[in-house]
Amino acid sequence: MSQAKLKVGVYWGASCGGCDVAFLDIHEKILDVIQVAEVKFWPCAMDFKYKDVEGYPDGYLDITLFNGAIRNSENEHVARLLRKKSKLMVAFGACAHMGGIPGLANFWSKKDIFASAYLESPSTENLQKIVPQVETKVPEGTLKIPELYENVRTLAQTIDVDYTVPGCPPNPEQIAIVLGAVASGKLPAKGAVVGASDKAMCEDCPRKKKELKFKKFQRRHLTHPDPEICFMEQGIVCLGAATRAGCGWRCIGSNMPCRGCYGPLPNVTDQGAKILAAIASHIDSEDPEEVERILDGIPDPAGYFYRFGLPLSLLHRRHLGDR
Amino acid sequence: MSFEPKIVGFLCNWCTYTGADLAGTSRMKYAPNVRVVRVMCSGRVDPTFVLKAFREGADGVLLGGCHPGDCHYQSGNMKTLRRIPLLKRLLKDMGIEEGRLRLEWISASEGERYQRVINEFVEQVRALGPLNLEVRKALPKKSQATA
Amino acid sequence: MPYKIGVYVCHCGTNIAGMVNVEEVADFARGIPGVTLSRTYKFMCSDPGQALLQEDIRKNGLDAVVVAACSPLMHERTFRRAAQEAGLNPFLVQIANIREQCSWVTEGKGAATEKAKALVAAAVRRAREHQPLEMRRVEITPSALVVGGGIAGIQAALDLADAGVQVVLVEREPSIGGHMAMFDKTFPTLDCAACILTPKMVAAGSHPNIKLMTWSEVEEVSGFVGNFKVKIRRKAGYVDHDKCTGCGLCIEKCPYKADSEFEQGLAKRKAIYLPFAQAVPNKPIIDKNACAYLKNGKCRVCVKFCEAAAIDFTQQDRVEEVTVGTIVLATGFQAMDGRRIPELGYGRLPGVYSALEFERLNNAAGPTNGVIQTRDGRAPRSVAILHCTGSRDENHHRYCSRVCCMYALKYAHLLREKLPEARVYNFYIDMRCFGKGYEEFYKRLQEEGVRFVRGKGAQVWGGAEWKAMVPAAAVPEGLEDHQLVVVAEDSLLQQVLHVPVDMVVLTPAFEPRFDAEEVGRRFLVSRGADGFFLEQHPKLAPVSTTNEGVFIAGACQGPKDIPDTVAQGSAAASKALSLITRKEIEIEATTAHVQDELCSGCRTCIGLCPYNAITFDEARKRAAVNDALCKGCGTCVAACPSSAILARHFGDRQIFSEIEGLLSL
Amino acid sequence: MPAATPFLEVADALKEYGAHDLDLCYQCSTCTGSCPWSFVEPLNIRRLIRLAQLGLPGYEGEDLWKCTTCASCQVRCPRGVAIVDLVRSTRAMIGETGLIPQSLRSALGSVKGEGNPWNGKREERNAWTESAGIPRFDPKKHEYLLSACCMPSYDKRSRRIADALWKVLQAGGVRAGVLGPEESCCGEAVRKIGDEGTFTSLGKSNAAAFEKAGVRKVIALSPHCYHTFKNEYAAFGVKVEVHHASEIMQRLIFEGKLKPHKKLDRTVTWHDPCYLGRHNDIFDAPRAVLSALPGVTFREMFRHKKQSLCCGGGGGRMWMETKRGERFSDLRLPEAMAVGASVLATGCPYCVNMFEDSRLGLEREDAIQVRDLAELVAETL
Repeated sequence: MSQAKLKVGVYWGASCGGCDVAFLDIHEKILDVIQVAEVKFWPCAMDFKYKDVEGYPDGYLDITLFNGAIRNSENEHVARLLRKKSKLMVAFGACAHMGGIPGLANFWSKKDIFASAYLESPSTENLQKIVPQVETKVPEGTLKIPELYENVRTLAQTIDVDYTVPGCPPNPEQIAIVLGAVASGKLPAKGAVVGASDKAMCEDCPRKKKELKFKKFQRRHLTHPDPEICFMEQGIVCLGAATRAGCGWRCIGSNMPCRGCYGPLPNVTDQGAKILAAIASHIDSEDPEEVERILDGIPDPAGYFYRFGLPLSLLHRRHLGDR
Repeated sequence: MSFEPKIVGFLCNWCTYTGADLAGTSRMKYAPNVRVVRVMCSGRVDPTFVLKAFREGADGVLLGGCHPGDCHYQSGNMKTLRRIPLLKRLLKDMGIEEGRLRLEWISASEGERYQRVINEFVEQVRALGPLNLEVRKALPKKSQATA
Repeated sequence: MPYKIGVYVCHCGTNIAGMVNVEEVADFARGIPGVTLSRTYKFMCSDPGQALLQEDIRKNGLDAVVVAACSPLMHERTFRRAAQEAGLNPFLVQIANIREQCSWVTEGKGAATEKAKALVAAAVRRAREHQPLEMRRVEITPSALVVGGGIAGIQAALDLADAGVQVVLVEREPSIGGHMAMFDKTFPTLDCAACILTPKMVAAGSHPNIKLMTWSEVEEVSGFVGNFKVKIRRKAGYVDHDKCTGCGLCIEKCPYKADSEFEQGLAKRKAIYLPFAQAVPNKPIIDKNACAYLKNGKCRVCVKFCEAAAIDFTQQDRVEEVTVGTIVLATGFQAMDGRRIPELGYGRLPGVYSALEFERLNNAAGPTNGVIQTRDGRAPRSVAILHCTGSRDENHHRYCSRVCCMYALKYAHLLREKLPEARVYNFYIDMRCFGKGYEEFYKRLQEEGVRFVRGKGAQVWGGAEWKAMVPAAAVPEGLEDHQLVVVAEDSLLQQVLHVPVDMVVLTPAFEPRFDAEEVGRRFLVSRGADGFFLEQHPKLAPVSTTNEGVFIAGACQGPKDIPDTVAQGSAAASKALSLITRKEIEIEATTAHVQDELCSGCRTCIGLCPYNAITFDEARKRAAVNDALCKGCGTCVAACPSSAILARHFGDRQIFSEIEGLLSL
Repeated sequence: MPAATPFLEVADALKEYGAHDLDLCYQCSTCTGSCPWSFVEPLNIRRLIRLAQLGLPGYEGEDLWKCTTCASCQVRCPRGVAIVDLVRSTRAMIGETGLIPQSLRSALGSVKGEGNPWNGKREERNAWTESAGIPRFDPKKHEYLLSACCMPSYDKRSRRIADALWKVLQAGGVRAGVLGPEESCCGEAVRKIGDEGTFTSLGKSNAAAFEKAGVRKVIALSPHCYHTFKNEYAAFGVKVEVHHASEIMQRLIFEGKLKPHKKLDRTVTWHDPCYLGRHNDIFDAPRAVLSALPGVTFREMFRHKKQSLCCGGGGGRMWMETKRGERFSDLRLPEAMAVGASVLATGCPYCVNMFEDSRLGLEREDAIQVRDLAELVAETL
């Protein structure tokens, strides 16, 4: 495969732009990338229009790296469009993979979010109580904006995805590796997670580990953890044991526990449930009341365990019931 | 027609499942809503199973194990005793009423207690109403079979 | 769907078919993907039922079968065996329990049939995920450990040793013999306890197949049925028993004394001592808390007189390791401390005795040479024996201690025999004389003139206290200060009695040993609500435990008398023997397995396994499950945050499929 | 004795009245043998239970009214039977047929009419607090409600206890106030006498008074009030934190807020009131207080803590005549003197009342003094 350069698309859905920045963080390796790839769509970095893509024949792009979750109708529309135009679709980064930080919106309803953003927040002055409408009639005609969905979805919950590159953001070094693999035609099986290990963060974690026992949970911002010792052994919940390695221990190296952005391990169905089981099994008490007292040290279990993965979790979102 | 809750029961082989057998042999009648998965020990019940059951449409989940101190595997049920409170907190955060998950210690000789717990729990879940998780509407069923 | 599954819906006569529409269930099953045939049959567990299943397996090449019938606890084995005979791996059989879980407990045919369908759907989906598994076998080390050298342990050790098994008998005290060695007579035959026990003690001490380890304690047990590795601490006794001839001169010359444990503190013994004359081994040890040399470096009289030069003050505790195939726990009981019922005056009033104290007081070799007398040397003219001291009592022990009624009768007899003038009262709730010759013994005691008062002794007061406390009218005539007053209601008379006596004997409840919890944990034996070791089944497996290869015998399992204890000692020996003679043993196939390619070495599973089956390989940074130790509970599987541990036959996929099936309709 | 036929409907009815454990009794006699009456004129409680189990006549006999509900039997019962509840429910059942002893009826009448069993006027209730300068409870100013029992309002000796307690609380800086005539008897004795109806109306009325005044914490002077508020008022929706005076005094001393300094130079023994000790397991607080008083030599009597001998005033016996020689309080004083005590201290106005009465029967009335714990503490300030 040494003929034409790979035609690459990069797009962002609901995301912070960090993944796009990660491309730039590969520094001089960008030269290797340009050897094999040619950017055909990257609205965040270069001037492209949706029109351009619509004009491409189906399957024109060799690969699209899609970052960001599916939050609104525009995200979904472009995802479907790019799927049609791309040979390979890669969910790139934690948001496309699992919903990511935007996925935390699934703890709320659209109504809650609008109320908070447009009506109730202290910095808002909105006397007419106007909230965004998909269609607004103005003298000049009808204005349309994308519709915000009730649920944040992952890319794979929306379209067919070929590969996933996890991380918030993915480790930049992995980008060149992924593109190199595509260029060389050495493709893993469809559905694979690439650019990450099949083992948990604990593999090769430099911190010392002896015996796990929780008599009390500590919150990171209220403690000074020993940088040599496993966070869990210091009573700080670290999601590393339930999270794929591959990030290069960026948080752990900065004395922050793993927050789980690389997502669940290959055999795991629900990352939060697994870290929950792992932690709770080691609570050092057999007295139900004491167990409850110890658990008070984890004030927001769902938010903590599903920080990056709520939309991917079995329950997908907070159940609103008949509210 | 009144709402008939669907409940999944995870029962340990040695105590609660055997207790349920005793209820059977003694011909004790109880509500048919609880369908049982037999596991060797309540300690085998991965919280994922509970979430999976809710995801698949269960309105309630029952866990049955040996009484503390009587675990066939010494202390498997102690792990359950620790996990369920945290799982309940997680479920609560996820908008699922705590009352939909129940952990009971029922020994092999407590057929009557099994009958009572089943009937009580079915009524408890019935009172909470159908769960109808949004996820079942929001996502196609198979969309996340793999991580 | 590559799978060919056969579904068999059992009528179980009318037990299932009477409530569940079995034909409808079978029709339903036919529609589930993967099911190639679906039948109903009257009795699946019958020979023709099994034959039907076997024929289908052979003829149709079934990949798995689902039997919708009774509880898997009833017939899973039956159908597994049938499948195996037909060439299908037994683990490819799945049972749907539509009898105990459905037909017997559901009202309404419609509801029962619907539930049965859901259970069958779940079983079929699960069966699709089943994997063939192999049972494995390990060799059994042909030796046994017996823990505890009371009559139960002695009996078990002798029975095993006589059958040619190498036995290690561990006893924490300096001599074997246990509680029985303290007794004077045994009920109801009134045999001399020592006369029937000492020959057995000597036999155990000299048996070529028994290695006796007294003054020793089991410290650690690892391994599993067939191959237990046991560390035993041999406490320093400062006498080299290989050199010691047991001449006793050291004891005679030793100038220091301490309270004798064996005599319940009613007599002294020397700092170098034998607990009692017939001790086995009949060689002394030195009590380091009483020995002047060990305490402050002065004396060494024993060294001077020991011609065999057996005294060795440099001796240290040492730990020996043995490997055995099976273990018999016979660690016995302890008596409740009478002080826990202050109303009865034990520990405060010198005239109140515990049962064991009274045994020693009675014993010809005891502190008074068998003369029954009070602490101030008077022959009691009247004695009250109070039953149920802490037994059958929610405040102490709910259970009946089973022997007190009988030994109380024995005491009454001994008192009447030795002190014919003495008045003897038994204060009881119910007389429980259930054994062979027991009721006859009760009648004999009535004939001997013992007074039985139906009513629990509620309070005991000193004579002097009583006089100071109650109105003059309530002081029995002639009550002396050193006497005691027992307050009890005679429920037959419906009248409160104030009974002046010279001596009160309590019958303290049997209790689990103070360290039963620790011992249970060490040997992985559960305890019941009463704290005694728990048998696997109260009726059908009375000496087995849930830890395979570990058996229990005697009063460590619950209060019992000597005949029952001996019977259990023999029973445990026979169970142990039948295990050992199998030479090898099948071990659980449904174990946990760490998948190396997924294990990150996070160590979450370490410390969770109740059987210590999970080890951590520091070099490879991986956890591993020892198949032979794993019992298949799955606790580690649930906890593994990487889902790297596979539960064979109870894997995530199998259970997920079952859940999906259950909720599919 | 004529033949009898079991009448199990009676047993069933008793259970409805609260005798839940009736059938658990296995007739071992420990209760009868542990009863303080067993020293003098025995009360055969076991037989009453037996008769009740079979519903035979006699369960409602005169003996039933001898029980002081002291719980000596209950703490020993090997089957854990709540014997005091059996007595209470038996009395309640026959109370409905009006078979309550004459002497108790006037106390009951007074409770019904005036909210106290002492034939005092309702409007005089807590009048003493005004002269003592005790403020009306105000939730904004006061942490505690001081509930001083009916007795200080109508009995001079008890008034001295209440005054002493107030002095102690003041010295310890406790912010407390009292209710006025809207407060009623807690109803403990009324319930034990068997008048459930009156108990319920007292409970509801006090619950309303607590609620209206905004009470969250209560200091009870009497163990009987303490017991009732703490264990029985939940039925009326009362959720208050209840402390006995001795617990408060212990805490004040422990925290250094109360500093007993005047020397007493007396040998003191402690009588555990049944409702403080056996019923509620408060044994250590009063002993800790006594040991903190300067100049006090503490001596324990034979019968103490769970074995303490009832004064004889509980369960309605306060209003019934007990013959001299049969009074437990008469036995108790010599017991105290036998250990060399010059002061018999206790923490219950009933006990003080009974002992003061017995003291008058002594050869030398001044051979021993009877004091409430609060009085002793007050003396050291």
